[in-house]
Formats: sequence, C-alpha cells, structure tokens
Amino acid sequence: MAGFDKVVSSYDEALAGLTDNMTVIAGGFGLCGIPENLIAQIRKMGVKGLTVVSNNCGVDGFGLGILLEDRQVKKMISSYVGENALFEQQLLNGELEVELTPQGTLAEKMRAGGAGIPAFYTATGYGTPVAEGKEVREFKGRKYILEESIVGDFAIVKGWKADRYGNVIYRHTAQNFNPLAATAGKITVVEVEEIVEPGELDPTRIHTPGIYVDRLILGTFEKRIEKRTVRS
Amino acid sequence: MAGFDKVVSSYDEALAGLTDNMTVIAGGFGLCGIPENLIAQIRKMGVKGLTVVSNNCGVDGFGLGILLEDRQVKKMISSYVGENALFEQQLLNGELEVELTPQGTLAEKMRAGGAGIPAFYTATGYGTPVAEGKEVREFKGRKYILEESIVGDFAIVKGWKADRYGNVIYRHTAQNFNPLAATAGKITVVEVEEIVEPGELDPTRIHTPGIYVDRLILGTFEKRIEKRTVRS
Amino acid sequence: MALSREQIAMRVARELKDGYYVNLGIGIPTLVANYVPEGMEVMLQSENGLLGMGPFPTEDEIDADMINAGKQTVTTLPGASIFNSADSFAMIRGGHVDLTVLGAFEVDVEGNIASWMIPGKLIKGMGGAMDLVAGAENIIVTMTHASKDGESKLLTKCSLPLTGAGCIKKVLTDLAWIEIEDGAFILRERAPGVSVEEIVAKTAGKLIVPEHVPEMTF
Amino acid sequence: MALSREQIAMRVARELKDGYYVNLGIGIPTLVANYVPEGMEVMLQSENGLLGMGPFPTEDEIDADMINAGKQTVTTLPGASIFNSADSFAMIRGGHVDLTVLGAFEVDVEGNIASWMIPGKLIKGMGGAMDLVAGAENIIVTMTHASKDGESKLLTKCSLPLTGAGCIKKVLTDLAWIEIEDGAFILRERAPGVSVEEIVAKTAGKLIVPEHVPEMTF
Repeated sequence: MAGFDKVVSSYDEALAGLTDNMTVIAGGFGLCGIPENLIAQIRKMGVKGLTVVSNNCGVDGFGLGILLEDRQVKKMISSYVGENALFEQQLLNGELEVELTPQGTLAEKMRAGGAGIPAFYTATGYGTPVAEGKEVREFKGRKYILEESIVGDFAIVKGWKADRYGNVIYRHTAQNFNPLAATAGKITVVEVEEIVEPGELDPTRIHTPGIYVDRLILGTFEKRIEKRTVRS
Repeated sequence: MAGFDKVVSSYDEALAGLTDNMTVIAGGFGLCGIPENLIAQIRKMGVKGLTVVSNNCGVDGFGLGILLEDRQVKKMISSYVGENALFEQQLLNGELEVELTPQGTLAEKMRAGGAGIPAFYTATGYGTPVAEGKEVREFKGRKYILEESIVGDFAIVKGWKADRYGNVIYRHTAQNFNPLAATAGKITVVEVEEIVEPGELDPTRIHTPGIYVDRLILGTFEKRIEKRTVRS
Repeated sequence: MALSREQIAMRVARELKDGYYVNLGIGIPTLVANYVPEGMEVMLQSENGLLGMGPFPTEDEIDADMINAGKQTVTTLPGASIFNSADSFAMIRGGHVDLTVLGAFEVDVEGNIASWMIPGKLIKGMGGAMDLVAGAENIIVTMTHASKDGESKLLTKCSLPLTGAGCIKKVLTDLAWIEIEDGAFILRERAPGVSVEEIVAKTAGKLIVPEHVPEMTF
Repeated sequence: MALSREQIAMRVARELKDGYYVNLGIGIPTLVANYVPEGMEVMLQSENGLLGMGPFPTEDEIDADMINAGKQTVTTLPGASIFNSADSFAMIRGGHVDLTVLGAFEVDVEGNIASWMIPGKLIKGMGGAMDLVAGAENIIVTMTHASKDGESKLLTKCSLPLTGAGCIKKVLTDLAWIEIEDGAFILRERAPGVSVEEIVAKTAGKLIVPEHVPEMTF
C-alpha cells in the first residue's frame, strides 16, 4: 500500500522540488491555521522570486512575514495587508508586487483552480479597482466581473489530524483557506498535529480527501495568537 | 429564539407557498437520499407545470417518478434518464421538456446558484450537444463553455440529523446533491430522520449550516433500494 | 452631542430582527453584539468561516484555532457551524446573510463606498469587505460624519478607490441616520442635541432634509 | 477469440499503477476492481460522492444510504471519504483522478466519444460521463469492436451525439488494444487468436498496423 502512504519524514523531503520563481499557495487566515514549519522550511531553503497566494502575509517575524524579510517573495496575492508593517512598506516602496484580491474571490479562485473551473463571474469588485482590465458582463440585470482561477506549483497546508492516506481534518476555524489551498497545488504538502491509521477518521467528516495530498508530515506548532481577547 | 427554530409540524406547512409553474430543486441521487415525503406532498398538492431540477427523476412509481404520472412536471433538468421508462417515454414523445445536463455541471450550477456566482466556465460538454448555444472561450489553450447557475423557488432536501436551527448532516452517500440543493432554494425545506438540540452536532462536521434552511420537518422514510447488490 | 461608539452600536442594534444572520465588521460594528434587544436572537457570521460566534473566551477557554475575522480569539454558541473560506463567502456572496454592518472612509450619494485604501498613504487591503458589500441586500455603514479636520465623509462622489459601487442604502454616523435614495442622502434621524444645521454643514453630498427629523433617544 | 468481459477487465487492470485513484464506469469497467494485481493498491472513486469504495455488502451490511454511481449497494474501505456531488466533480473535473474507465457506443480517430444517446431511439442521459472524459488525462474506453450486425464502432467520425471531443487516447475492444494518435487508430495488441485482418476489417476509421502486433496473453 506504499502508493497511498503520503507520510514523509523530514521537512527537506516535504518541500523537495520547490525552486525559485514558483507559485506557492498557502492556507491560513491571519496566524490561524498557518503551515508554520513549511514556511520556515521555505526560508531555510532560501528560494527566491516566489509568488505567494495567501489571504494575509503573516506578521512581522512570524508566518509568511519571515519570507518578506529575506526578500524571497516577488509577488503576493492577498486580500489583506492589515497591520503587517513590512508588507505595507515593501508594497508602498514598490519592492513587492501585490495583487490585492477580495477575500471571497481569493477563496473561490483557489477552489476553482482545484476544481477545473478556469474562470467564474462574481459581483464582488465590480466598479472598483479590482475590476480593472477584467471583463464585465450582465446576468439577469446585474453586473459581474470575470475572475480566473489560481493553481500553485506547491500548496502548503496546515491540518489537525490526518491518516497516512492523506485524508485531513482541520480544527475549528483553523480550517479557513486550508482545504481550498489543498485542492489547488500541483504538489500539495500538508503538515498536521497528529497522524492516525486509515479508518480512524469518519469518512463523512473528512475535509480534504487524500486524493489531493501528495506529502504529509507530522509537525509541532507554536500556534501564535495574533489578538488575544478575553472576557472578564 | 423563535427566529431560528426552523421546525414545522406538517408537510402541508413544509411546502406552503409552492404553486404552479415554480422551479423545484431536489436533492438525491437515484433513490438514495431523496426527499420522498416532500415529493409525495407535491403530488398531493397537485401543483402543475413544475420545472424540476434533480440528477434523476426517480423510478416508475417512486420518488420524482410519481410526479410524471400525474403530468405535474413541465420540464426536467437532469443528467440521467436511465431506466425510468415513463421519463424516457414522455421525453421521446415530446410531452416533457428535458434539459439534459452533465452531472458535474448540474452539481456546480446548484452550488453557483447558492453562492452568488451567476456563471462559470467548464470543459465538460465542449464539442457536444450540451454546448449548443453556449459561449465557447479559451483559457490557457483549452476550450471551455459558459454555464449559468440555477436557483429554485423551492429546494427540497433529505437530511439525516438536524438541530432545530436547521444545521443538517447527511448519512453516507445520501449526501450527494442535497447540500447543494439546500443552498440554491429561495425557500429551502429539509426533511430528516432525527431532530436534536442545538449544540449536539459538532460544528466542524455540519454539512448544511442552518442559514440555508427555512423549514425543517421530521419524517419517516421507506428508503427504497434501487439495485440491491450483495457479495457472497 | 455626537453619538458615542456605544450609542452607534445601540442605534444599529435597533435594525436587528429576531432570527437575523448578521456579519459585523471590525471595530464599532463588533460592539453591536452587546446590544441585541431582550428576547431577540441573532446569529453572528464571521467571514473566516464561523456561523454562531459567541463572546470572547475566558482565560481557560482561549484557543489559537478559534478566532473571528478580526483575528480575535472567540468562542462558539450551541448550534454554531464552522466551514472553509469558500463556503463562508458562498454564504455571503449568495445573499444569505440578512444584515452586514461595516465601517468606511467615505460614502457617496450613489451608494458607493470606499473603505480599503488611501493611495500613497495607507493600504489595508479590502479583506472580505468587497464581497460583503456585493453580496448583502441589507448593509449599514457606520463611520464618523466628518474627519478630524472637519472634512465631510458623505460626498457627491467618493474620492478614494471604491470597495463597492451603488450598494449602500443606510449610513449611521456619529451625527445622523441617513438613507441613500435616487442619488441623494436623506436625513432620517439626528443624534441627540445635534442640529439639522450642523449635519447639513458637514454633509458634502446632496442632502434631503424632511420636514420632521426626529432626534434619536437612548 | 474475442475477449470475454472478464478478460477485458483483466487487460484494463494491467494499466493500473500502485496508488492510482480510479473511476470505473458502469458495466464491464466495474469488473476491473476484481483484477487489481497482487501487492498493488488502487482506490476507487464513485462520482456520487465516494472515494475508497469497497466490495458489495453482505446481506447484513446492506444500507440504502451507501451506494455507488451505478446505484448499487456498496461498502467503504478504511481511509474512505464521502462528499457531496459538487466536491466529487471538482475532483473529477480538476483532473485529480488518475484513470477513468468507461464504456461507449462509438469512438473515432479524432478521439471523440459517443456514449449517451441514440437520437429517436434511446436516451440514457450523460450522467457523469461528460465530466469524466473532460476532466481525466488518462481514459480507457471499453466496448465491443463492432455491433451485433457487424457495424464497426471505431469510426472516422462518430455518427452519434458526442460525450466529449478529442479526449480519448486508449480503447480496449473485445478484439484489440488500440491507441489514438494524430487522427488515426494504432493497433497495439490483438486478442488471442484474433487476426490482424479481422481487426482491420472491423475498423472503419483509419487504422495503422505496426509491423508487430503482439497477441494478448492471459
């Protein structure tokens, strides 16, 4: 059953084949559910000129933010710069190319990329700078713009539990973009907190079927919290 | 909390407002996971001129097939006629309008309808009769056709368990088209085998969030098996 | 006197209805959750993939894997559901959310809204705001009526890059409740003690003032 | 002699590789599952929403809620996953399935396939076949080489409404293993005891016959 055993034993192996100028799709929202060890491995590999597709770009010093420090990223496709100072600075300076993409459109572009849908229409962004250069079309009296799908050379994904076949479930809102990213990578690499035997996960609650997963690795995670809010 | 309690107590109430010439989207694949009591209620109501969107049209005498007997259906949007003799006969006679739609395109049309995506491109059906009258467009050297989404006046859905808020889970492959249909109805009606209290269903394994469900009813089901195959 | 942040939230909360699914933006909109009227239930959608958001956690409940769209740690209420970002925006884009409340830099008489960038100066990114304004039928924009320098934010035409075109019909500022109809702002209510004259002076776009403009009470 | 249904399935099974995700159509293709080579594992996808399909159930295991795309009662294997129809066809349309095996009425030298209707006579509907042929890189069509009346099903141009255009490269009939390249059929293997002449006679479309055409062995 070697053919379905997706487990690799090192992060070197997990991202083998990732080279300069590739496109990497990353799961995660803010710092929640980010593939933090795979990102660290990309930094360690020192590949340059990457196009990174991710809703955010981490924060200064953690998550995808660390790839900005070493100027490994040529272009970000994201919805939110937010409070990431280095991201905003490189963007305003013109050092970093950024394709700001509405969050829902970004999610749908990943899903479409994985689903063999090259393009779809959405009202999101119509009449805004996002629509520039895009086809506008009317359906049933409303205007929509055409958005194309995204496929990555690699997708990097953070799961909770997986079985050796690569069936993955996510924990709480750490799900976010992860299952979408997983479908849209030519090579999809998933790091998880726990690997179980096939059959242990209920078939009806698997978020990412193993067919999408090429490599699976067991990691340990800091899981930094961006905004720690409590009630009294 | 009346606002989120979707439970109704009779099938009359469940389909109140359904009138002649409406479009009804139905979940189910073959006879698996079909909203059999809601279908029976439509027959009882005697509404005519319906457009029914469903992968199949049941069989002679069960499931959606019973609506053909009384000539309640003006048009079927389906992928498969299969072994349903009455369906094929009415189609060949020209008594029933049928828009044959590839199964994956049909599923995606429902999803798109629920997701506010008016149209999408797919390679499915390019160069076939399905493409007639549809726009052809090339993306990255491959030809695709434009398919528009589907929204129904009503969606009728068969779930397994639901809570009073309308969060639904499906059992095994009885899931099929049901969660997609649920998103695409202006009024979505779900019948289930068991209703539980909010909080009993794990939030990460809900297939249809309650936001999509307008009415929920507890039913009892025959669950007829179309092809009973066993191993020795 | 201009409305406080809390009063803005209280006024928005009067637009809620029992059984509403609501998306509350970051900042003041978030406060609306504190003023849901007695005997009424609303369910909060957070666009990172959560329906049925609860209050902030206690120290013991804090969980890095459970956050809202503002990246704050949160909890879930019974009956919550959690889903991926594509499914979350399917819900939003598909018009299934009953009310969206969000902030803005500017709105104009055509119902345009600008909220995500000031060229050359500030780029937050649009996050989910473009999807929210495109998908919702029912949107309330909350913002201050004018900048600290006294520049009106209710304009004839937005000067900043748009978030959405022709999608805003209701605006609550610190001074007034305003509706947008047929290319004009209509003054529906004023903050307690704020004169119609002050609102007129601070509104750059065409403002229609009905004969009677009631004062909000709290 | 022409291949039996079982031999067709056996021959197709030789195209399997360890770790393949495979979609098997209704009929003969389904039999392929019985001939997966020793020491090799493949996982079966059923387009109604199941990956990791197992054998038919025992009498005790029969469950109306667990069927395959042929509407037959089935079981799941450990490591299976179950999903909705949109997700199932996302998997298929997105090219994630490694091999698709399906039947047909006709194929032609351009790689066109017809399998879902005979105008005025039979309308089965395309079911998932159009999605499968559009989404898969690797497709094997299984069918009889000629009709009972001796009419070839390997044509210059399909006469029936198409299921997909230019998507078929491999065809296994009861007489031969044929590949489609540059507008011609290429005869790669023949059934045991079937002569090249018979195959040539029963192939209407342009057929290239290499010098050596090995006989299949079972």
